[in-house]
Amino acid sequence: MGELTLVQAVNRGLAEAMRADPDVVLLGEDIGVNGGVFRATEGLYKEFGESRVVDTPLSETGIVGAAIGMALYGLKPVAEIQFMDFIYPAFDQIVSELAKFRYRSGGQFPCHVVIRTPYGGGIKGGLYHSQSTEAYFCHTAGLKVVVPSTPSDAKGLLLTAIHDEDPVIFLEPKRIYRAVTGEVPDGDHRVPFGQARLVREGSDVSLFAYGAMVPPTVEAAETLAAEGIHAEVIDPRTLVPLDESAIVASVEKTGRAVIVHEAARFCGLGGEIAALLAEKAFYSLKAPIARVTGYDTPFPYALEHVYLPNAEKIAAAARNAVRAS
Amino acid sequence: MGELTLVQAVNRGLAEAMRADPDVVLLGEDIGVNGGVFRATEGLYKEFGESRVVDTPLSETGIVGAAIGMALYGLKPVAEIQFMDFIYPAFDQIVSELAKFRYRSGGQFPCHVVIRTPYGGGIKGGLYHSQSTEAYFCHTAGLKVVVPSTPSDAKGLLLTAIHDEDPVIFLEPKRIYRAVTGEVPDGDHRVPFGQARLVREGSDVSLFAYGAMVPPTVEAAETLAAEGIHAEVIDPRTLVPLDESAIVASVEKTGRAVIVHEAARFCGLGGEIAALLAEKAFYSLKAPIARVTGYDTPFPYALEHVYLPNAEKIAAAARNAVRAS
Amino acid sequence: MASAESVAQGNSSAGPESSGDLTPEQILAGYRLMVRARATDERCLSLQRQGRIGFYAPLMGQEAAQVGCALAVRPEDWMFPAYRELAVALTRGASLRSILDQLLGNSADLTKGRQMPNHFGFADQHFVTASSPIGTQITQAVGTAMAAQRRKDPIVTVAFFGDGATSSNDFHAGLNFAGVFRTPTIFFCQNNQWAISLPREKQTRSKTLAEKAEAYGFSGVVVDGTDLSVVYRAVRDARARAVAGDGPTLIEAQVYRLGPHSTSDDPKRYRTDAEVAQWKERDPLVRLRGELITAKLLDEATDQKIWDEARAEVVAVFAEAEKVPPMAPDSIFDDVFARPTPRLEEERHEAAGHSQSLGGPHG
Amino acid sequence: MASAESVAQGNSSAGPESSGDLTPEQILAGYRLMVRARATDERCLSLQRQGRIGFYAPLMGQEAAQVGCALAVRPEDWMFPAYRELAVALTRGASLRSILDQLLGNSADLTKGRQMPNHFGFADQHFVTASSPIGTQITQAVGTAMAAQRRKDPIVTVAFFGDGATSSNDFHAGLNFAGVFRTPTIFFCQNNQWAISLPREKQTRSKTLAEKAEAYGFSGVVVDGTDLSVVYRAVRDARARAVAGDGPTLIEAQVYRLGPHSTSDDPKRYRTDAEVAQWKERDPLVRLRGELITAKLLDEATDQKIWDEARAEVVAVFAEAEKVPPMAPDSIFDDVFARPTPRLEEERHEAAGHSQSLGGPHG
Ligand SMILES: Cc1ncc(C[n+]2csc(CCOP(=O)(O)OP(=O)(O)O)c2C)c(N)n1
Ligand SMILES: Cc1ncc(C[n+]2csc(CCOP(=O)(O)OP(=O)(O)O)c2C)c(N)n1
Ligand SMILES: [Mg+2]
Ligand SMILES: [Mg+2]
Repeated sequence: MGELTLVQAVNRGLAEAMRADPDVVLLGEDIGVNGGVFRATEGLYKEFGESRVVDTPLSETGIVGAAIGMALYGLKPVAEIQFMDFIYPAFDQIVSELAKFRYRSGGQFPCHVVIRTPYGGGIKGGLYHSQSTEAYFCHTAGLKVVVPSTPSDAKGLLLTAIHDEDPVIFLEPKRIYRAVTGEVPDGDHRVPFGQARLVREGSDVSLFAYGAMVPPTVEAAETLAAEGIHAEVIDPRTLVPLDESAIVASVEKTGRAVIVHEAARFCGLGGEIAALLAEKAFYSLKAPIARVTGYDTPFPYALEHVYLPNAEKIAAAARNAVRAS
Repeated sequence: MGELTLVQAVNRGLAEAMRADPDVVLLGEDIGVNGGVFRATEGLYKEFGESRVVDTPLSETGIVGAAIGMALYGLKPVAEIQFMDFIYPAFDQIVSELAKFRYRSGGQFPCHVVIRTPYGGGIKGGLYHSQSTEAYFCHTAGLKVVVPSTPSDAKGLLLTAIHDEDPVIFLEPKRIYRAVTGEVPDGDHRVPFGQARLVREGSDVSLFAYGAMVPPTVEAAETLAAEGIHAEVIDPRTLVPLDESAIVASVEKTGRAVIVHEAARFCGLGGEIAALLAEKAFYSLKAPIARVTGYDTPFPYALEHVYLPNAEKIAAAARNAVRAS
Repeated sequence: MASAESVAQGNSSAGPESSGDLTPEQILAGYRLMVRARATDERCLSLQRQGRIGFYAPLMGQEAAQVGCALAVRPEDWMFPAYRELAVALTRGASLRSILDQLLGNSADLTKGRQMPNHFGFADQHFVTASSPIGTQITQAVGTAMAAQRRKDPIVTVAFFGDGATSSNDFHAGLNFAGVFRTPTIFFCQNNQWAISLPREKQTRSKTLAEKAEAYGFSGVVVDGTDLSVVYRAVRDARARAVAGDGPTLIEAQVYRLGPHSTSDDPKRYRTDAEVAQWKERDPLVRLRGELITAKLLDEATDQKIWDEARAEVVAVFAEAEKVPPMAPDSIFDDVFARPTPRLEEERHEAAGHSQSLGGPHG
Repeated sequence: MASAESVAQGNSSAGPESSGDLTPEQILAGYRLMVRARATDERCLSLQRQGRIGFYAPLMGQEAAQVGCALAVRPEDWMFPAYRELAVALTRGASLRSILDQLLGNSADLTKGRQMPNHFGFADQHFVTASSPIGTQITQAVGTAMAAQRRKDPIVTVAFFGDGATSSNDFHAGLNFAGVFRTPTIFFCQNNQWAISLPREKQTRSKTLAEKAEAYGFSGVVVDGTDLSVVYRAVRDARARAVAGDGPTLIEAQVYRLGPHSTSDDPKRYRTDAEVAQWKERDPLVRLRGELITAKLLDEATDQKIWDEARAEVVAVFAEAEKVPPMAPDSIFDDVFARPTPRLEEERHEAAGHSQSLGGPHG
């Protein structure tokens, strides 16, 4: 055990996976000599050399296409996309190829690639260094989508991803890369996919949040507690597969739901969770389902604090839900 | 007026827009000499020549990038992507550039491009000639997303798209390109964005469907009517902007909602509509909200009839909703 | 840009076996494969017209290029086809039955009825299941080559694609990665002069497609793709260089798509009969047949027998394949992931409730 | 691949004005622009360290290339910058104030505080607002050139990009379209030897970047990007060819990124001081200053004055810009569309309810 930041936990997870299995190889832009623009791959080039920590030309198409080819041959490639905002040149490879390889080949060619990429706002990154477009990937059948919110989960989910048999989009909340530290188990610590984390128990309202939205959601829950409102906070951790039963069970208990994400609201994951509840927890619902999300605008720069959900907005939505019934 | 198929109505709309405005230019693969693989641009190369009906090299990146450049200069480009399944090489240009140009330039560089593309299943096209991934575009702030379901709407919405000032993703339900015919007004017939079409009035349950899902939904409504269940059928026509008030108003009346689309369920537009209702029509809802959609698998070939929504599935969901309360 | 021969001469590292030419027996075997492919094409076009298969994209005109290439590589090499590589599959040893099962999407189809016809794949043959998006296999072939490099396996990967695909993103990324990492990859471009309705000269303004390799720091060669032996030699030499660590090669095999782009296409809309007639004179089967007869490796009667057998085989095998039942309806939920998620199991259950809609197409 | 000079000689269609060289006055004006850019760079790096701007990407080392290029085009031509083209903007006549407003994202910023520093744009100067994704401006520049062709406007478009961007999808698509449609486009590649930490030789294995143009059927030229006049001539000639209908040109201006990639980057992690020192000797400002002094167009005192004035200007203009209030909070809902949708109006209303969170960053 030891206290690590989230990005250090990612680094630790990569290093341990590489030590344990020579088939694990990394590829991406500036991940080798430079150690990654966020230092997630710091030290790995030195330890594992350029045949396992591959600095590629500036082409996300090439990175993901090559990673797929490696995976078909039996390696376990972990590709880094420098910012989630720059994943789109690889979008065709991801949605047309990676997501569908096992399916279209009738299981003959499974294709296990992990794509790591930092996502999200709050770092003054403007339109192109802040986006949260997890919904694109969640909507694409054949991809698993993972978002840790603690150092321990970062390592544990990453190791599960690397040992999985399916393609995994691994989204790292860069805003809290260094802002949170926590105990991280040594060794082969794995956090299973499809199991939500109960961050805080409560009986009055369920707050669902993941990634960098967990800290402000917890902050909101604390504010609410001081007012006598007991909010439950649930972090799904894996968006696909989603722990639907934990989500439904929580709302069966509380009767109220607030869903939080940074991504734009329209067709975001919040819509899916709300739909799920409106179908499966319908008779337990006591109040309209609220979403506290990024707005349906591109991500702004100077005014990102206006755009982003925060504890105040989350608490207000929760209060409304409680007052509504 | 005259009876046209849906694809003929598209062709008519393009021809009339081009006659009226020399700034309207078309570009895409096989749209010129060949008249488009679905014949949507039939005859236009002959009438307008190769400077206005541009056969491009095989690059969707190039098609949309070039269309953006044309639009910046003041032309009104209408790009064709041969199948929606092949739009992904252009995804970066669409979501990073086209959707954000006006915003990121503070309004200095509006970028009005129309991207037409046939979408959807039911034509034995398998994984790569059948997909409905409108949710990717709906989730992208800055894009308008349009799906006609009748010949008249096809022409009317296309003309509105070409005269709009914003980027428009214009999705053509290829399954009913020729399967439906209908009266299409001559001349500058425009159907406004953001106004749903009331396909059929009813008081017991609201069925929401667009594009090629409208015919089976109407069929379901007819079956239900024979059983004494009066289903209202609403076709939003434009997914962005979505006519939220028409959707909410219908469910305020009926108390029950079934949402139909071909796209995969998870994070599809159905989730957004359900979320909208769970927030804004909450107190009117009498039954869980149902979604009848494609499943969360890639699109199959031989068994596409298992995958696709049909009248039977839609009617069953509506019956359930009515019985539930 | 070097010619195939000049590149071949410059290559000192090719081992003895790889410098050998095709033996007469091999050429005759190649001819038989070409005939089987052509017989399959002819039959499938007619089956599609009869509505017995849903779609077909013929390769006629490209047989020598495909067979020549496939004969020059080894079983352990990996093939990354586009959707027209039927003769490559046959040459690799894929069974005609398996190919026809795929065209039907029946329950014997290795791809489980998931894809349109022509998109077959055979793991045993290292023949990767095709997809429709143009060019995507190119970067993948490079990635597999990088993996083989890492494992020190002396194999090559071959990416198959057309003239149109040279405009794709993956062509650019794939050749660039291959150049930078000197991967053992053969980029085998069948320039059949058309990308649906777009002629080669409107696809790109470079004089040849092969010269595009120079932009990535390696060589390209143009070969006559209607000549089995010429193609064989070019691929053989490219393979030898690749396994010797001398990097990738782009081979432009000049051929002609004698048929329509696919059964959905009407080439009369965009090209002249005269052009087609001109290229028909260079039909690779006619050419090779002539050479074999001249060289007394083949006589008219044997040739007739080869054709009759090939045609009979397709008819017989298709009749068998047609008897195979369809996939089970709920099989659409398999292979999305290694193991289905709870949601997929729920959807499987949901679908099972709609027995009527499972009955048949457009139910 | 032709050298700049040889291509220039081969060009018969350039009009008289475009064949003229820079006059001494123009060179001196160019030098002043280069000094202004450098002074801005120096100041902005320090402002970023002081936390007064959030980010900065310097151009130092690339001034001659940018000013030389921008002097050779006309006001009606369209510029498609990446994110380092500050000297192009200044040369086009963008005001320093407007540039600094953008770095601050204040309410005078033409891009309305929407983007990170360096991503400015000036419609009046036909200087398209930059975006971060590498290469995307390249196909757009080609599209604008196609539009100008259609309107028969005798203008050119210039796409600016780096060595790293030659690996992008848009480079491939853009140059291919330009070749096929013979668009009046200048592809101006500032090869500054690094793409963040990736050195030029690991970006691609071609000998030069310029030769990549051949793959698209047109010419590329390599020029010394530290020499204002050489760059000027190459662009002038490329422009003349383009407007004469002779198609596009790829120009590789060889320069060096003397500073870090951006204020987030530490180049010591990946390159040696010795390498930087070597290129510092070819600092374009030092070089031009020496030439001007030798030619007696400049003396030490005047030079000092130019520098002092430039530095004072940046300080003064930044002080003004810093006083400008921030954008109104609800401005984030503008310009998503030409007119806001009902949903956006609703969200605007919703946001207004959270007065506290509107108070300031990380509220
Ligand atoms: C990305 C993408 N865009 C468009 C298509 C539609 N399409 C299918 S085949 C084809 C032409 C391919 O030409 P070429 O690469 O020369 O191969 P050929 O068909 O001639 O063998 C096109 C445009 C596609 N499959 N993928
Ligand atoms: C598509 C994409 N991938 C990655 C990045 C991150 N990134 C920003 S600048 C850069 C290097 C660009 O190098 P080059 O084109 O040589 O331009 P330079 O910075 O040297 O001027 C990278 C990788 C990006 N902006 N866009
Ligand atoms: Mg072709
Ligand atoms: Mg560079």
